[in-house]
Amino acid sequence: MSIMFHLPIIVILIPLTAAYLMPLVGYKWKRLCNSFAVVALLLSFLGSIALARLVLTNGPIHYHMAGFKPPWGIELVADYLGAYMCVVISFITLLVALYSKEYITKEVPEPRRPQYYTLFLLLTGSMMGASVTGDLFNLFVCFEILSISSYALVSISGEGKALLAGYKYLLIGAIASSFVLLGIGHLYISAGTLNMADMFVRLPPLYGSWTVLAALALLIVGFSIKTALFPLHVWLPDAYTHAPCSVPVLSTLVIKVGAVAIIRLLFNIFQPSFVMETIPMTAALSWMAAIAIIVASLFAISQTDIKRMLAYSSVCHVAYVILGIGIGTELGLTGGMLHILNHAVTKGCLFLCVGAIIYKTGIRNIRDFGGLGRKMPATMGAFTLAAFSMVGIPPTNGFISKFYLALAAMTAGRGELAVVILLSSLLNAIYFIRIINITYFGIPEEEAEIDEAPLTMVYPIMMLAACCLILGFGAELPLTILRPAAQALLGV
Amino acid sequence: MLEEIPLEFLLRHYNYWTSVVLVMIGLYTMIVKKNLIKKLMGLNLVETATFLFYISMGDVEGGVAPIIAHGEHATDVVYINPLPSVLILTAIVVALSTTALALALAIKIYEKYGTLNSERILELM
Amino acid sequence: MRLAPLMVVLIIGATLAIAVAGMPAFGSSDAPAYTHVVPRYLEKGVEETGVGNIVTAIVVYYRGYDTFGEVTVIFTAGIAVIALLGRE
Amino acid sequence: MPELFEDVIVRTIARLLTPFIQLFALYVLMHGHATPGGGFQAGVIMAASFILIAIALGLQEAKDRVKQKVRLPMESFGPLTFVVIGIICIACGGYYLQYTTVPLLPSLQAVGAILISAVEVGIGVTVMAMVTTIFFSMAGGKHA
Amino acid sequence: MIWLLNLALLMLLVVTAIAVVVNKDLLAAAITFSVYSFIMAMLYTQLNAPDVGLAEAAIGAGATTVLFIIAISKTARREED
Repeated sequence: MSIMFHLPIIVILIPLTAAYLMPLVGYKWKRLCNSFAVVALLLSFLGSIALARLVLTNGPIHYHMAGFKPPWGIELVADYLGAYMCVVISFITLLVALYSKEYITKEVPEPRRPQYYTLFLLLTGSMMGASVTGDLFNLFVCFEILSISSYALVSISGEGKALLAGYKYLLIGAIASSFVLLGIGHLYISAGTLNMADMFVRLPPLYGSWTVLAALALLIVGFSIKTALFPLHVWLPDAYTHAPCSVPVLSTLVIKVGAVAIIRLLFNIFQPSFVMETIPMTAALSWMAAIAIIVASLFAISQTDIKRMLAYSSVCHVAYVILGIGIGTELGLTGGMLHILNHAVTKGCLFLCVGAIIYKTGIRNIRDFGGLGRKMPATMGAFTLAAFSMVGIPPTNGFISKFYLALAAMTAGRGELAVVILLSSLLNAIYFIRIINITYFGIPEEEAEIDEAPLTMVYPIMMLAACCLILGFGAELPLTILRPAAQALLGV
Repeated sequence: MLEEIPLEFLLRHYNYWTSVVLVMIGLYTMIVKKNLIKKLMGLNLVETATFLFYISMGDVEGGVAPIIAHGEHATDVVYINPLPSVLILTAIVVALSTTALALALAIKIYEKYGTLNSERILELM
Repeated sequence: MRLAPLMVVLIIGATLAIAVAGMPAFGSSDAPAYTHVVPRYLEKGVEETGVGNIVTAIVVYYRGYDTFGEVTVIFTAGIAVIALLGRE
Repeated sequence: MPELFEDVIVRTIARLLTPFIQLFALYVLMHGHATPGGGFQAGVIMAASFILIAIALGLQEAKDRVKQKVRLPMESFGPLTFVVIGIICIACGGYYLQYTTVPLLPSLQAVGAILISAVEVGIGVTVMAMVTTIFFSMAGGKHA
Repeated sequence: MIWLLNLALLMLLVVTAIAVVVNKDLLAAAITFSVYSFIMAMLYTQLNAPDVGLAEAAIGAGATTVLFIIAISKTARREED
């Protein structure tokens, strides 16, 4: 077996091993923490790209942990979706790690920085682990690691509100975990296995059973809480508002991993025909998502705190991913999964810009943004570009995924969903154009000396802004892996 | 479908019923109680109820614990299902970890606000 | 307002109760949970792992990766507590 | 908080009991192959012995027995054991954590048994260090 | 007759759970929670899962309770209304 064959586990192990070593590194050489994390994530990113290339040429890799065949041992399945998620996760986290070097000097007290990076790396590793696992219980374990590290990261600044937001997130997240655990138990008692592929085969005769239906309900509710789907999103706004700005960027990835878990549940554990035709689960999800998109957009408009506004915008945009799943056609799934990448890049760029603004000025209220466009040209330029992408203005990447979703809704005969997408774009435009208007044409109340953020912060922001354009013009790049991913999920 | 279930069948599931009752008690505590530590106790009730559900599912009538001495697999002995035990060992650690983190947060919150009553804290904010 | 939490709890309780109705009887030895994956652990476990306690055998060998995750969970929790409260 | 008891009986019993608890923890660790138990339970029992010392004899006494310098590498020890053993298994041509592929002794079973014990010890050490650290962090006076 | 013991333990479990919930004194609730965990551990052992029983006794009745008590001693003991 060549080393390439072991890539699925190696990609996960690199950030995790770095996390285990981080407390020791932090004890001896505090200054090296950041470089250490960046190097680990860079290696992991390169590994993920190699993995994605391998999967594209050779098809999905089934890695049998400890050498036991699937129903008995744990299996890692690096399929198209898993490899894609690994690339997305490692790319965004790499940039956030670079950005953190300067940024956390203001947000996180000195002695806690090694812990910050440790939790950061644990979060990265477990998100990748959750994306490529083929075992239901292992998915739960990965979800626990990522949940616990995100609870801690949300409240790491140690301020009162951050602590409360973290506590709220913890209680709600732990309930979600309990539901997931109960759901897994119900599936296990019915099917007698924990392996997803095995369940896929063994569940169909049991579809009439109340136990299986209850398990589906419990798992959907549990993962929806983790994904912050609209009525269950209550933890998200507080967590995003009070956490340091680098954490929401990671958290947008966390909720995407929740969406991936829903995809796995609906298409890899249950048969697509069951969730679409026998019980209208996908239809219900698409309606939930449609409501979420509209309501979250309205909430976002009414916010004055920029971080809280972006948080509601995240609730809105993760619902797009769910909408793609809910449409349930090949095109819809492709659009939904493409939006995972596009939203991660765009929202990452926005949050990092806001972080730079707060780092330099401490301003959080949108009304005080006047004149920032001239003082921080690079940051605000990137912000504007990302905002255009959020709204879905063409050549940016946001347009591509919205276009795909709208097209999927039309071809699936669900024109009303296309209307929802269009309407939400208009609502998005309202609140983003307002900010852009203030930043470029507003007049500051007092002339403060503000200059551009440090280079280690501007560089990741520019990278992400560039990605908004690159992914807009070169949407074929992610689509090469997403088209087979959607086909594999639907079993075409 | 439901009405065909005989009473005896319901009685045979008493472990599961208890776990359902415990989940309900725990959830109710989490929603209704204002004290943050009490909420956490409710969470622990829910979690242990889940564990009870798993372990009940693993039991087999007349079975013994799956410990096979010196590699001799006795043919007349029925062993219980070891897999739920394994899963629950992991889940217990998860529960402990969540509780530890939550209590650390609670201590910090008390230092900041001087109370653990969630409504009082919202007033103070 | 007092009614809302009760309703939530009752809905979830009802879901779980309905689920119980579809389950194999408590303690039955022909449930799928006992007949599909587990027999191999019980029959070949000692031979394949050299460990007499099948639970330990599964914990460290068949599902060793889960245990790796479990150790990572407690590691995460410890680091998180240190991050919040500081080292001692 | 923990220095509540200045009572001589409590102190003496705690002193007497501690070695036995630790012995029991080692028994649970080493006999996990044949009896109920394993690294995880052993780690918690071991941590319990230090918690007992902290409660009966004072926090400082317990901290002196397991110093922070010792605990720090112990915390990372368990997961790193998994990583190192897993990578050794990969290097020997097996899958991750496939213990029986390591060609150390003539009998692969024996190697498997040794590596399984090593992993159990790793789990126990980390759980012990982490539970103790969590306890010390929470019990230790003013928080920054 | 073993099912009778089982049933008795389950009843006791529900009673202690309710006692944990209604007790306004958090310290007492934490101790009751320890009792609850201990009954749970007995139940696991009785259901032929001694490994989990040992773990639950060490963690639920031991570690979790100690952490609860530490946290309560650092914060308020009584639950305010």
